[in-house]
Amino acid sequence: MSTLYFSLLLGLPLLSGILCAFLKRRTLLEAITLFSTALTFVGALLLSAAVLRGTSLITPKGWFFLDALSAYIMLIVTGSAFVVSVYSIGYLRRQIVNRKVDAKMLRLYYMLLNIFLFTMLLVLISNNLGFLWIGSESTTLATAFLVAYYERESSIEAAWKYVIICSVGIGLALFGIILTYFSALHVVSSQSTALNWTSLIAVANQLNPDILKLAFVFALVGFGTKAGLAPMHTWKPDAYGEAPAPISALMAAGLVNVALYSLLRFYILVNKAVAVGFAPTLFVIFGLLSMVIAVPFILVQRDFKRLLAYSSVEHVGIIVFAFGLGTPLAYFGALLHILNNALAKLVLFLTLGNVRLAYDSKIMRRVSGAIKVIPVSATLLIVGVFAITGWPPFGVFVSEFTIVTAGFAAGNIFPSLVFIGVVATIFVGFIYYATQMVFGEPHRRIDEGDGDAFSLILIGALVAILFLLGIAIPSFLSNFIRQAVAIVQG
Amino acid sequence: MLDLPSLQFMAFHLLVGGYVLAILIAPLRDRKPFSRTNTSEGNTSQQSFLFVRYFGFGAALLASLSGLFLSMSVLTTGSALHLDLQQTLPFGSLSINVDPLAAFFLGVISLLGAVVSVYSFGYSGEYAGRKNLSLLVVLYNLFLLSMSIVVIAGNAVLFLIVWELMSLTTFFLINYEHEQRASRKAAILYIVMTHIGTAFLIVMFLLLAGTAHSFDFQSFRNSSAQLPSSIKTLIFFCALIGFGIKSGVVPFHIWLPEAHPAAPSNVSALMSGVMIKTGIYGMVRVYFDFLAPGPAWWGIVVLAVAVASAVLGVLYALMEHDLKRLLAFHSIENIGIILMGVGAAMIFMSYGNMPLATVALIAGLYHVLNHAMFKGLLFLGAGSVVSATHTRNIEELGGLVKKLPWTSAFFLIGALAISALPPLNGFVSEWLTFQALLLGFNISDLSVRVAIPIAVALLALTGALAAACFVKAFGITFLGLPRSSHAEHAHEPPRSMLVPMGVLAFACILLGVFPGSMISILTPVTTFLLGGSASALEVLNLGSLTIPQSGAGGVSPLTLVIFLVALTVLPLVLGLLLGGKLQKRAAMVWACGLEKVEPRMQYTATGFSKPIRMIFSNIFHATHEIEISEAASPFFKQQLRYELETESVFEKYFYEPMRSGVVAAAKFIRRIQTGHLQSYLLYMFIALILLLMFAR
Amino acid sequence: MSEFVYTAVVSILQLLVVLLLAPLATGIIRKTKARLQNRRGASVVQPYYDLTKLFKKEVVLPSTASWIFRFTPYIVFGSTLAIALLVPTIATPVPFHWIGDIITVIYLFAVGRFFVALAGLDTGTAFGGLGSSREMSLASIIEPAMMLAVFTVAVTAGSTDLSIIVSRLSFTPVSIIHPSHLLAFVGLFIVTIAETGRIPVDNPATHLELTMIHEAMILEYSGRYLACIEWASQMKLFVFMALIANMFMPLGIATSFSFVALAIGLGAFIVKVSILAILVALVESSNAKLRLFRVPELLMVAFVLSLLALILYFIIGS
Amino acid sequence: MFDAQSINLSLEILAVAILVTAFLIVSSRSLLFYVRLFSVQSFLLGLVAVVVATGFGEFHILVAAVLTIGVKAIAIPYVLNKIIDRIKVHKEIEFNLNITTSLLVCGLLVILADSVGKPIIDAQVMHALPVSKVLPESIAMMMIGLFIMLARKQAVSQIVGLLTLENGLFLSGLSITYGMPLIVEIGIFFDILVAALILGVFVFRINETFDTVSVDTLRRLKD
Repeated sequence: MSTLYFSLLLGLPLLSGILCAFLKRRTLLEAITLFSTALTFVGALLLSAAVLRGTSLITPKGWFFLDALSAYIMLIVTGSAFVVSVYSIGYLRRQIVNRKVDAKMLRLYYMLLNIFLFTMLLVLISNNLGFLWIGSESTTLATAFLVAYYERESSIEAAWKYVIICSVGIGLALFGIILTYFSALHVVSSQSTALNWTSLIAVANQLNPDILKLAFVFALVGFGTKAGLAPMHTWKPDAYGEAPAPISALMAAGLVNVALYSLLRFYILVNKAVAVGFAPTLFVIFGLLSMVIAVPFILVQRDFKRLLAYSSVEHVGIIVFAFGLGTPLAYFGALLHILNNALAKLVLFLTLGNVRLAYDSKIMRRVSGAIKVIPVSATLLIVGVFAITGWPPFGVFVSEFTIVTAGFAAGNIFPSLVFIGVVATIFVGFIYYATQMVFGEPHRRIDEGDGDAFSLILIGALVAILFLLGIAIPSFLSNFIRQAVAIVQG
Repeated sequence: MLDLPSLQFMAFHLLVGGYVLAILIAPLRDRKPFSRTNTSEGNTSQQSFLFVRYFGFGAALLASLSGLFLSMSVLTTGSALHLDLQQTLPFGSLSINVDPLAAFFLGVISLLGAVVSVYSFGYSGEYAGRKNLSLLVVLYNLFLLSMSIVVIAGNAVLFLIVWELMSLTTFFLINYEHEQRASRKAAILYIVMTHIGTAFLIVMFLLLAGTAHSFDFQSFRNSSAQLPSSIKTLIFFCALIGFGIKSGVVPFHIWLPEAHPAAPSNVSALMSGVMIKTGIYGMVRVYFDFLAPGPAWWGIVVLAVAVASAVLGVLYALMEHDLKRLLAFHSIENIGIILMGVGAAMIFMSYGNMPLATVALIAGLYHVLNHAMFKGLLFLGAGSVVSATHTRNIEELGGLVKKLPWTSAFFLIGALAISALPPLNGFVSEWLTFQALLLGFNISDLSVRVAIPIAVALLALTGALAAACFVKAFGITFLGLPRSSHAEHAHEPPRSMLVPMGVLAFACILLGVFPGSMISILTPVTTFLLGGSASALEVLNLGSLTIPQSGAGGVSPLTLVIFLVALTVLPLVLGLLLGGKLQKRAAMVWACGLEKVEPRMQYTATGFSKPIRMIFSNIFHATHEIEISEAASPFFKQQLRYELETESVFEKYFYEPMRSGVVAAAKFIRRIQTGHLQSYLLYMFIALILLLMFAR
Repeated sequence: MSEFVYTAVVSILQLLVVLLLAPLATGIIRKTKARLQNRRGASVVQPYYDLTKLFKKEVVLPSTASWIFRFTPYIVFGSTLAIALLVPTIATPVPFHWIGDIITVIYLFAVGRFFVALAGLDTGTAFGGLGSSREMSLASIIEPAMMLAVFTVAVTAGSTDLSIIVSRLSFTPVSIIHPSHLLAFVGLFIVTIAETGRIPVDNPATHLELTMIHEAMILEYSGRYLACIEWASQMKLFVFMALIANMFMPLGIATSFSFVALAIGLGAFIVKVSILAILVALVESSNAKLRLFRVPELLMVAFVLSLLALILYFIIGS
Repeated sequence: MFDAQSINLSLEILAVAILVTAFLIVSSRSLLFYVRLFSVQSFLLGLVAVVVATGFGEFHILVAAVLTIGVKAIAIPYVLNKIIDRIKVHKEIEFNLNITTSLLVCGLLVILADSVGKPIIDAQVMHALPVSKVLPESIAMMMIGLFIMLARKQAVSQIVGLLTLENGLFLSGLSITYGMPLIVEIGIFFDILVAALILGVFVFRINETFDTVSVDTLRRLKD
């Protein structure tokens, strides 16, 4: 059965992507994409429910599988993809009106959007680390032309850097996979399953710790690059800054988590195989470094999409830091934060996409008085800013507070103090620029309107979810996360 | 059926429900909540404005009255209300705990909240058709709600959530008139400062929770004895900074004079009157409830901060001629006075002298209430002045006593009260503070013995300067001749704005004349925090307050009032006896030989404060610039421009260098994003190599 | 019954002494000054004539002034007289000592000052504002200096209640001889000079705009209002002298309620006040009026002396 | 079949030969020469695959060998040559590091790779597990590939550097694990081919937009 489920899940976006390549009608492209993302999301929901019920979802040969951890990430990814596809419709329509996008580009967009989703799903359901790698590399390839979408000088530059850095990174990750495979070859009975995570984790404590350490280092650099951990984050501001707003949103809310997920699989494996402290220490160091390095770029910034990119670096740092703390509470916080961050990032990228369209600029100095020009988006934006910077009553506060609590409880006092300091400082940058953009009077007359009602309602719903997560975590969610935590604990 | 717990329970739900109802309903009636401009389109929109106003502020009034009831029921019966909320977050169950300390602060908040809500009916009319009124209603109610829950939260996580919610709502309230650059800047400064403060609070709670293994206040209380003293000290400083920023003590005060004037006046009244007190609440909660007793030097540190706040607050206030900024600076001063009581109480507590600590704490807490009353009154008065004249610059005012007789009378009462003049409430609490400080001579420790007289001296200085400042504020604003056409054509505000001011003025008098009854309400608080030594302050017949420890130094405001009135009548009688009926004749005053007295001939606010500026020139570093343009001959000046600038030491020597330092550092570090692909690859390369070395 | 009689008799005596003798003290100062300047000067009872005359005169109100201007004379008069109830003059403890202590006294002075300063601004003239500004500025140092000086004595006696202070000190006169008391005395004396507007701080006799402080505020007062204010300032001077006299030299003050004791108390009090009045006159004659912006320096001296006195007391102890 | 020792020996010889081609790339200035060297390198890699496949009887690796030679030794160099012809840049003029220093650094990298890889090999040998000893060489290859990307400025050299890095990966994959499951291998090849094509497209676009393929001009996006 699971073979069927998985092939449906993978096939839907892949086929829609291929279909989009041959279609011309705008409405058809939109409808197909909307249909595929919505169905994928529903599929992810159903599969998650199945996982939660304890159904084993693994294909007979063990190539693909789904557990609570991957189901959780998948839910976030497919949900984000659905929101993004709804938003994309209005966004691109307006860009067509503004003559920024023509029919050919539109086709490319929807095709790649679907393929992008397909590649991310491939990573998530891969049990075989080789497929996981293939999926990861494919995400880069699928998004390369999306980053270069507008074919401006800057977007080509960004895409070049993006592809080169991520390819190097993912190459290093492949070496990590090879080393893991190497260490497992003599332990796992069948060579064909030696790359399967399920069989690896079963024999983890027999694996050679030295090789695994080396493997983890390469995986950390490799998947860390994809996730945007400092100092491998450098492609992020460029790529996020140049890609169309919905794509940036999907990268920040989906792709990042997919990369983190891959990294996490290695983390779990290494934690089981290697004496305590190795991988967690590295996670804490890299997490903190990513958080700290984002600070100056957020305090002094001129471009709001780059601002968000650095915020993404910061939050990846937070998540990695939290995993590095190594206690169940910290894992809980980290997984919760993955969700919260994805929600908040979607809100910010999408509302700022509307700002971008209205003002035709992503330079923050040129944007002011958004509340008067695009009141709904601006309201959602300012709320989103408070949400992402960890203000109650929004979910990010809960997850960040859980993380510092875990940090203090785990005795990591100093890193936790740095954490608190960084989060507080980053808020300064955010609120400064957000106030500048949202409030006041517009510098000039702006005739462009706000985004379409559907996407605004959807963003509003995201804000509402963030708010609800800030005051209460529903029990199904905490069950879900707890099951995922159990997997992370190994 | 209606026993006390269930009444309290109902009051709590009414408190929360009232605010929430307003928050939920008010925006619904605003037909276009997101429309670009809320232009009033005929009747329907006018009606919806009225509905929003009446319903929104009416609900707030109801909620705050039930808050007041809840507070009073706890304080008078002594039975605390404890509620466990359902556990929804991963930090244990959130709880509400209305103990006497919480009840007192809830009472203060609710009392001022109720009065200001009535004022807001009238005041918000100012914004009708111009701004989004339902937004104001929502924020206003959210502000009151979060503030109320801050003081009754029984759990650190709930506390932090509502604490930040409070900051958030005030951010939007300060930014309510966001078209003005000053408002935006003030809002940013405020939220940045308060957020940094919260970071310290989070650290503090986490340190407390480290030993308590729970975020419940009760567990903090129980486990504080196990805390090592170094951690305790850390907690002390975290609380001092975290709560200090919110209450605006020097040197964390810089946000306050920017933020309070920017907010709508009804909100300023609440911010200045009660919001900054939540910081005081926090300090009292941590120092007296969680960590008590701490070492004496904590008290001295608090005292030092208090003294600095009081003196610098009033000195900066004297240099202001923006009415609301002036009041804001006075809030800094009064927070200082409150903290003097708190600091002295901490000192006494560390020596185990609970009776003295009780006196000092009562002094501080009493001033909390008093300041809420008179500062609320003054801000409401300022709001009326601003809405009547559309200017906050007192150099453009004058002569309002004839245009706004009621407002000016109420403002005068507020001014007298804040200047601590008998028989008003400010006097009583300042009197208690003096007494508390003087009791310090019972402590034999040398550092205390040096600290106390200095605190006394500077408190005395503060009181005198405050009087000077309010002579200026009242005199220049309300007396003399109008200095601009704004002031000339001002009108008395509607009754809904006057009545609240009247109520507060009456409260100022009442609290000044009958301190005894108030102190009996405060007694449960001090008993709760310091144990059962309620006899530290004796309340004798006719409301006389006596402190046994100070050799029965006492004061009886009620009798004093009676005598004052009687003796004020005496000259009337004497006059009648000596000279018969008073003959009066009005005449123009001498105008130095000119035809008539011109408004421009009056003393200005700047001129008024010049002697003080000279006396304290070391603090102000004033620089002025005079520009004279002459017409035909040097004897006939055409125009004279005088510009004066006083230096704000903290901004100039601390905050500004820090800001520019951080920005410079950020700009420096930003260079790592070179744009060079190779350097990016190099980072990866170096990271990989370092990791390989680490992994070996 | 005797409680009531005591209360009534002593309180009325208190009021009468302050009310009636205050102009006399001013008269003595003026007479002494005149003599020191080789003038004959007016009679010592001249202030009484002035007051009665002013009471009969018509009041000219500035057309710009409001009710504040009209209320102020009464408030000033009443608040000063209320102080007279609290400061022991001829007997201690005064019956109404529980109404207020030294802090109350100082703040009652502040009430009067507050209103006079407002009245100065109320007239809308340059002089009024000038006077208010200077008065309030100087008061901001005078008031704390005075408070500290008094507190030094208060902590010696262990109470802020004036009557208790005076009583305790009169029982143990030795405790007065304390280095900190000397400092406090000097501080309080400077404060008295300044607070009551005497040379070298202010000159009550001139109306020169460059120098005047108190007079500038009340420039627009006339007739009965002026009488009230003048009388009040005479009482203020008197109360200050009583304060100094009884706090630092409680000798002879009546501590029991008998005719003889009260008589002795009255006699001793008149002597003490006269001495102080002459001292004030001496200071006035032997000094020139200070430049306005030199005044704060003098006041700072008083402030610092008083602070030192208090710290010294706290450190050395009794 | 051959005995394990001689197979290992031949693997090592091939690995060293591959490493030499990498060094030659570092020491060269001509873009065309880079590509030719890369082609040779890939061919040698294909031979490694053949040796592994025949030597250990892992015949599915033959597919990998064919793919390696087909894609990496023929297809990709062809594309790169086309690109070089189109953009008309044949020589690398400026370096971030001169050739001598570059070679020195690469020498150090080999030492580092050796010190990282050796302990693992030794550990495996101690446990009497069959293992080839070319792990250090493959790590070195990866690092040199990365280094080429760092030291060179032409977009094409960056691609060559990336591909060299990937060859290092394959070398390790083939030599120490005797190849991964076939479908995985095919997937990886496909990905790399697509990556190379995409990068080629970008080189064209960069050339069109900036009139140069030196990545020095790509410095617009910075903070």
